[in-house]
Amino acid sequence: MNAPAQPRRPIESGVPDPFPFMHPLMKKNYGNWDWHDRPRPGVLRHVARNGDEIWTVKAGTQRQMDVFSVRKLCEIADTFAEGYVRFTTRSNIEFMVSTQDKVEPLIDALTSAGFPVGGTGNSVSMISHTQGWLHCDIPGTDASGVVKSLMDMMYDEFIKEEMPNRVKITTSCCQINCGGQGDISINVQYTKPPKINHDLVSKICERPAVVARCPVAAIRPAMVNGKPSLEVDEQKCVCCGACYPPCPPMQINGADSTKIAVWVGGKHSNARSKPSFHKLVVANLPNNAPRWPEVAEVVRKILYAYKDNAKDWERMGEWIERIGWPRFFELTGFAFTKHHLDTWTGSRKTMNMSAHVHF
Amino acid sequence: MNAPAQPRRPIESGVPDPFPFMHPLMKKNYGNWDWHDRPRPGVLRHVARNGDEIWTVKAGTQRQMDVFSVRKLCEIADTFAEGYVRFTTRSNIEFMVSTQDKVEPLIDALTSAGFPVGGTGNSVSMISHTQGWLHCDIPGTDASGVVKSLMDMMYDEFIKEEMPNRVKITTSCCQINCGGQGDISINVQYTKPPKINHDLVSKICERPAVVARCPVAAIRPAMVNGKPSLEVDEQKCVCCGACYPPCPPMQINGADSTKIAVWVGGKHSNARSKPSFHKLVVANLPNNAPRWPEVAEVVRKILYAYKDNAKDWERMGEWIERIGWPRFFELTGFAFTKHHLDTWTGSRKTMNMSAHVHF
Amino acid sequence: KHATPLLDELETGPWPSFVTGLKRLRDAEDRPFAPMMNDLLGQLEHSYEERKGFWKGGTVSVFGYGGGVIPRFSEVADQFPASKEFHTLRIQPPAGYHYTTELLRQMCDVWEKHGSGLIAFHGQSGDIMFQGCSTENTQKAFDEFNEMGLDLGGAGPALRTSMSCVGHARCEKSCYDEVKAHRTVINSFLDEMHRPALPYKFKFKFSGCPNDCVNAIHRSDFAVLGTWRDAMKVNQDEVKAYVVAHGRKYTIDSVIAMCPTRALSLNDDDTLDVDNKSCVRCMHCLNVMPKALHPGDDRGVSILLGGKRSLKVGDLMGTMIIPFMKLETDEEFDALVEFARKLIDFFAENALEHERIGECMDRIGLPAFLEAIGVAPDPNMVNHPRTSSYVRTDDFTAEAEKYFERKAREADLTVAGD
Amino acid sequence: KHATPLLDELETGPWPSFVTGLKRLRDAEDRPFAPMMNDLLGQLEHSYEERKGFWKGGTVSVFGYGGGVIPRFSEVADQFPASKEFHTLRIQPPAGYHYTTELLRQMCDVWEKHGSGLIAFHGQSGDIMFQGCSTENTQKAFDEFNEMGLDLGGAGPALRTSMSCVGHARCEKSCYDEVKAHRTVINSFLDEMHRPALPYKFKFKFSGCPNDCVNAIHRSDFAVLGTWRDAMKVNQDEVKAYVVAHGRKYTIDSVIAMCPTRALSLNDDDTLDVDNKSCVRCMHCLNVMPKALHPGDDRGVSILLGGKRSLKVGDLMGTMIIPFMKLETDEEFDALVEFARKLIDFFAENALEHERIGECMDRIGLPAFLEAIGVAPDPNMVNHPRTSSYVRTDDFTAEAEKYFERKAREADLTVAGD
Ligand code: SRM
Ligand code: SRM
Ligand code: SRM
Ligand code: SRM
Ligand code: SF4
Ligand code: SF4
Ligand code: SF4
Ligand code: SF4
Ligand code: SF4
Ligand code: SF4
Ligand code: SF4
Ligand code: SF4
Repeated sequence: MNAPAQPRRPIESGVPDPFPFMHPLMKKNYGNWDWHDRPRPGVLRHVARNGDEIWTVKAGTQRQMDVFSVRKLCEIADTFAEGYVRFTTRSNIEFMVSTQDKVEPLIDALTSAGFPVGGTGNSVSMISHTQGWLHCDIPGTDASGVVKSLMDMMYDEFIKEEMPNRVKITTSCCQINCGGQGDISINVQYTKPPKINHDLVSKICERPAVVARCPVAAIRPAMVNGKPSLEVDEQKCVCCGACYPPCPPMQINGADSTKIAVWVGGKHSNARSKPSFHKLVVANLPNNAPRWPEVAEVVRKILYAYKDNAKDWERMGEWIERIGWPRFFELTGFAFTKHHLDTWTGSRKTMNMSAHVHF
Repeated sequence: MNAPAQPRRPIESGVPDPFPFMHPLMKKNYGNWDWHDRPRPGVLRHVARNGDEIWTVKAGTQRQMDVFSVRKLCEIADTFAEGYVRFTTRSNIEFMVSTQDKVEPLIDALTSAGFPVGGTGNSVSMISHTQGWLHCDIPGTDASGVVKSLMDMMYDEFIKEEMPNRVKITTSCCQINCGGQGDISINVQYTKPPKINHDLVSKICERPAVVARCPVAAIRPAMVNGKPSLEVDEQKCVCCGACYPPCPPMQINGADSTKIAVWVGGKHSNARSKPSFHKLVVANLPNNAPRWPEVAEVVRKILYAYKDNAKDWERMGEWIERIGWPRFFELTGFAFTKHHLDTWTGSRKTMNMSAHVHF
Repeated sequence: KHATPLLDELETGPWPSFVTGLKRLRDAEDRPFAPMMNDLLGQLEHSYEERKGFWKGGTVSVFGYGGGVIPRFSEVADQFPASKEFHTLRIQPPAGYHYTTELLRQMCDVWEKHGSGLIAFHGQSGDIMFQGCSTENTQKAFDEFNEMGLDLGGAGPALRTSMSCVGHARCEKSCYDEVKAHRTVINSFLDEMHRPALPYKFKFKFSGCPNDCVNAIHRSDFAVLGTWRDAMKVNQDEVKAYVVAHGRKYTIDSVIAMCPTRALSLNDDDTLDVDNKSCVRCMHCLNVMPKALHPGDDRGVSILLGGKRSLKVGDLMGTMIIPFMKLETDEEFDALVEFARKLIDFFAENALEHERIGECMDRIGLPAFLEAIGVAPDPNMVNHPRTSSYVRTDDFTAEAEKYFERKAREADLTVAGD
Repeated sequence: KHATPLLDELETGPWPSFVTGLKRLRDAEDRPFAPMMNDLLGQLEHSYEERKGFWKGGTVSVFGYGGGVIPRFSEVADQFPASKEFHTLRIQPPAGYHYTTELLRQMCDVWEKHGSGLIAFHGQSGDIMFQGCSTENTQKAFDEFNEMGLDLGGAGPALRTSMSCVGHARCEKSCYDEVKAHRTVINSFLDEMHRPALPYKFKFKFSGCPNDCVNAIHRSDFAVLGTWRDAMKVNQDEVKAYVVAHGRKYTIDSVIAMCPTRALSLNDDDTLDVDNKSCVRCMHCLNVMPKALHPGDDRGVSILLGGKRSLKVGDLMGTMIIPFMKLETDEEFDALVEFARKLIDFFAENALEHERIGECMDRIGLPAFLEAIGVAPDPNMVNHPRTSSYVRTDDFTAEAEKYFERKAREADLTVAGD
């Protein structure tokens, strides 16, 4: 590698202006939309105050895309749409067209190219996605693989709108939880304290930094075999894995430790109920690559219990609030254990301090 | 005093059986009541499954009663009722009669003897009551005096049923809060750390016990003037007064420290919303014996804001939840300050972590 | 007689005045307590002037008991010598606060003879408080009350006097026999009441339904509230009558929309559609329509543990620990007593000094607490399962197995019991 | 080519397969990235076998910037040498994720030349992630992107890439110009993004209304959500049409009874009665009836601070700190930037290392935090005022005076502004 003769100074242009890339009707009616409806799954019609209409066709992608897929989508956009697309918060792609007659051919083109049309309204949208074994330096599992397996299982629920309300699912490949909260969340859950590789600690870890990361002060500096290392109080350790990123010798991953937990009832919107965190349903599921069938089965049970029992507009957590957690565990067939009782800061406020009971 | 020759052994009889003292109709229909209504304020009619009816007339008392008042009530019970009474959770007295025609004469007798008839349904009932200067060893104010002053002010609301729902008020003469939670609570609130009488500490206090009582670990053993005493970290002290009962030299009471705070929205019932704690409205009100006019004025404002604005069946706290705290402070004219922001354990969960706002 | 200009101001206004009462006692010059009440008024006036209390504690008890009397000695006895001792006897009332005039008069008689003539119906914990007794007379007063069938209540680090609502005696909402529960439980542990030896106080309270007319959830360590498991009873004609009387919009806004779990819907023909699986037994709709709606037939109690006021950790409400327990047969009442005994034993052995059971639960955490008292985790105990991933779950599968076994056992039992 | 039997199983099923995509790249033998993608697939298959990741971090950046590249070096480079370096360039997309096919194709061109051919639209923080670049090519790829008008996003202890919802561009619920807010704010602090020097990461997110389509409350330190202060707009004819179409019972159960604050009532003539003072702008009724109901005219934003994921203290959501701020004129946008600057400065000066602003708020307490950033306490910041009496309130009256003065000033301002 030759050092560049004259290093180029970056142009600190920041967030690009989107107007040059925005569909002309969106630009024209920017801030002046009036209402919308969903003529069919995967299709939105937005009507502006002046009567202008824009039709959106939404399709699923694999997020981590090869350039060939991207070019394929561009080709479809140029041939059947009007050359403008956007991606959504959940890595779905939207094609905007100005007349209804362009909708069906576009749908056909997408479908035959293998991109499912759907993800609108009360469907199951694409799963929020993290890095996993493909790129992260600390992952317990592979996000893309889990997502692919689950989306295959829920394919019909993506292309239909038959859920009581939107279903927003997330995955995370370690407990840091870059994927965030979801109606259903599929996250790595470590089940054992880290095993310490003492030989490496002294070489590569800044010990005070690691000690500071532990949420329960379970890590102490210690001399092991005459070398400065660390030790973990296994009684205290809550197996969160927070010590691992700053200190890879705190080996948190392993077949007996890296398990998967499924959570429900996280919600971001402020509609009706306030935003909420997801709650534990099942832990200790096997990290069973390449298709995680046990995880898929748990998700399926939850999803269809919701589909069959919730009322319109109830999000997952709101449905459970109404019918009660006892009934949720009954309907889904999962066990309620001592691990479902919160023990973290503020847990007193999660207790039922009332005579409100569900039978 | 002569030592008794033969000390008498107590009969450990425990809780007395109430059936010998229960109105015959209540005994007869024990567990078999069907419904009730309130023909007028202060009067309840309960109807049994077999059609039996019992009429209850309810009247206010001063709770701390002289035997003459008690005998007067007995006289009324014997003459106008049927010789049976009960007291309620809030020190009101109930007379039970078996026919409607006994109701009016009983009301007249009570009223002319100075016992207000009311306190039923959606009225303001008697204030829960503690000991104060009359009997407690640690009081900041006199509960009975505060209660008398407030009940005078709210007399009309006791004998009428014009509130949106029941109003349950409590007082407490120190922060220990024997009076408990209420729709409105009038409690002593200390505003300064205790002043330590060092001469006395060494004589009468078990220092480790006092240190252990402090919720914020603000008390340290210390040597003062060569004698073992205590010292308080005034930055930490939350002025709760918990050190005072075990150690009277920790003088928490004083004109500049013993103030009164008014709280709202405590609720015990499980009706609609879960039970709740009361919330701070105003602190630092003067402890202005004998009639506490400033306190009465605050209570009056709150009470009538509620009366004028709440919907039927909304308890104080539920009304405020609906209209929002901003509007509550607006309607009552009180200030919202940094002291209204909770700082105690679990306070994070009292924050508004949503976009739900009231304007 | 001491001048009482400040207290006199508390004789104005329509509400019955305790000051007037105190003066009546002071002025009853033929009675033994008059001088004591004169000085009591003097000391109270002094408190009103100085805005300070002047009592201190001490030790007074009756023979054979360690608690139940609240001793008060005056700090200003030199100025007010006749009330230098002014103790309170806490006496347990009949469960549900039922009295005949005869019983009340007998009490007055005793208290005129040995006490101050001042009685409070009732203290916040549920005692009749006979307030104002000299050390000398304490035993005499107690002996006479005790002979009448009355007993001292609790004080200090002990089981405390309990309360139960009027319930079965006059309330259509009552879901169990409160009197029987109150008496059976408390009378099983009188030793803990009379000879204080617990880490701190321990209170039971009994409410017949979730309206909780004795404030059990906030104010007791062990709250027993009535509830039911099956469907509520609906009289659709009475529902329709209610809608006719109050209007549709009003009915919807104040019944349907106020149900906390949207378990109610008004049908287009003005009948009520109740989703009993979603109902949380809050009582609201039953309260609004007492003629139309009633608790179901499969009644029992819920038990919540750990309520208390603010010392040390801040206020705590009781936490739902036993969502449902039948309470009809004698065996079922025995089971309640046994559960109470388990709790008291746990408390005696595990709580720190001056720690209430709610604080103890918080300190050790709900999972450990449940394990210690042998109760299986139940989703009704929490608002929702954990939101924090900070927990070691390597035994999750084993714990889940326990749950499935338990459920299978319960299903069997249900079948067997049918 | 490495055998990938496990990954092959991810090519079955109807959902687009990332494995098929990776193989397309591997098989594009005319392209420079084919060998790298062969070894990448090999390493990934190895991960699937071992159920472990094999990447480690390091340091890679572009000239002039300290962040924006996520370096990845293989731990199994001996087996898979061609993908031994596999860094990600985080590139900020146009606000609102709008693209022309032309722009997308240009990006592909660059990435085929210098990178792996693998692109993610988008990362959870909102970046376009160009994944898989050697150390050598990182600068080259960036230079070309940068010339196209694109810039790197954030990484490390720095301001991060932001997101805004589609909003004004295509949504009737949008209450402010998200593009302008997003660009104005982020582009004011690019130094904090490109040269990481904050205690830890700091994220902004922009949603046009409380539906929060970019998850701002949970996932950003500084969440900006649209809202309105006046009455919502109601088209009663459309309401009636809705009731006709869906039925009364359905409308009541799914609109009226679902309003969180009982602000809605259905009149007997099927028009809607909205109590705007009780409405909390949750959006539910507007969502259900998009033709009938719309936000009011007096629009602006709410700001919530402190959302983050679970490290150290557990998950935090943003807390409402600015209930309302107008955001229409340039001055108002400047005021938003100034407030953001105040927050970033506060964060830079007061947060501990690796402490997010939400954790810092919790550590010092809301009162102290507000004082530090010069914001007056407002009841909209809390679910309810304090329930704990453990607080020193001797300056309560002085604090109340401040409130009354402020209110008087605001009233004056309102009058003056009218
Ligand atoms: C395109 C997108 C915004 C963007 O800039 O990319 C978007 C667009 C719309 N959202 Fe959203 N939301 C989008 C992500 C979200 C998210 C975030 C997420 O998916 O991670 C949320 C919060 C989810 C949560 O609460 O956990 C979100 C919560 C909502 C809600 C509230 C639903 C609820 O009842 O809780 C509405 C209201 C509604 O459903 O009518 C809404 C409504 C809408 C509307 C109807 C707004 C409008 O009038 O145009 C749009 C229809 C989209 C559709 O496909 O049905 N959008 N929306 C995002 C599409 C993501 C996807 O492909 O699935
Ligand atoms: C007599 C008494 C029980 C006793 O054993 O002494 C009692 C008796 C009744 N209560 Fe109560 N409650 C009594 C204290 C309470 C308390 C505790 C207290 O006052 O400290 C509460 C809890 C208060 C709280 O939530 O903070 C209480 C919360 C209720 C409620 C729930 C109200 C609500 O909407 O939150 C109902 C239901 C209702 O109003 O229909 C209720 C209903 C009733 C009914 C209608 C029950 C019935 O069907 O007979 C009784 C009518 C009484 C009346 O005067 O209107 N009772 N009730 C108590 C009278 C106290 C008093 O004199 O004011
Ligand atoms: C007399 C009474 C107030 C009244 O006028 O009604 C009362 C009076 C005292 N209470 Fe109480 N409490 C009384 C009911 C309560 C209640 C209400 C209840 O039981 O429903 C509570 C709240 C519930 C609870 O148990 O937490 C209550 C919570 C306290 C506490 C705080 C306990 C805590 O854990 O937070 C203390 C302080 C202590 O125990 O150290 C306390 C302490 C006291 C002491 C013993 C003060 C002391 O430490 O020296 C007071 C004696 C006053 C006296 O001279 O008689 N008192 N106290 C009530 C008892 C009368 C009775 O036996 O019927
Ligand atoms: C790439 C991405 C996941 C994805 O595939 O989309 C990601 C990947 C990583 N995140 Fe993240 N986070 C990503 C969005 C998030 C989000 C979501 C968001 O921004 O909306 C969160 C939750 C919100 C938040 O900020 O808390 C998130 C919370 C974290 C945390 C926990 C921070 C906390 O305070 O709790 C860490 C750990 C840390 O910072 O030490 C983390 C750390 C990481 C690191 C840097 C792991 C590490 O410490 O070495 C990951 C690098 C993976 C890689 O190889 O590229 N990531 N991370 C997302 C960024 C892409 C982008 O720039 O667009
Ligand atoms: S969730 Fe964990 S493993 Fe996955 S991308 Fe984020 S930091 Fe990496
Ligand atoms: S895994 Fe978490 S709790 Fe355990 S030692 Fe590491 S940082 Fe501490
Ligand atoms: S509230 Fe305080 S002062 Fe009043 S009786 Fe109870 S312990 Fe005594
Ligand atoms: S008043 Fe309360 S906080 Fe202050 S020293 Fe005493 S016990 Fe501690
Ligand atoms: S608690 Fe229930 S059963 Fe007891 S009196 Fe109150 S309403 Fe009746
Ligand atoms: S009792 Fe309460 S929860 Fe049950 S249906 Fe009636 S209002 Fe709803
Ligand atoms: S957040 Fe609101 S304004 Fe933005 S896209 Fe979603 S619904 Fe529309
Ligand atoms: S926006 Fe939400 S809070 Fe406001 S009226 Fe509609 S449903 Fe109720």
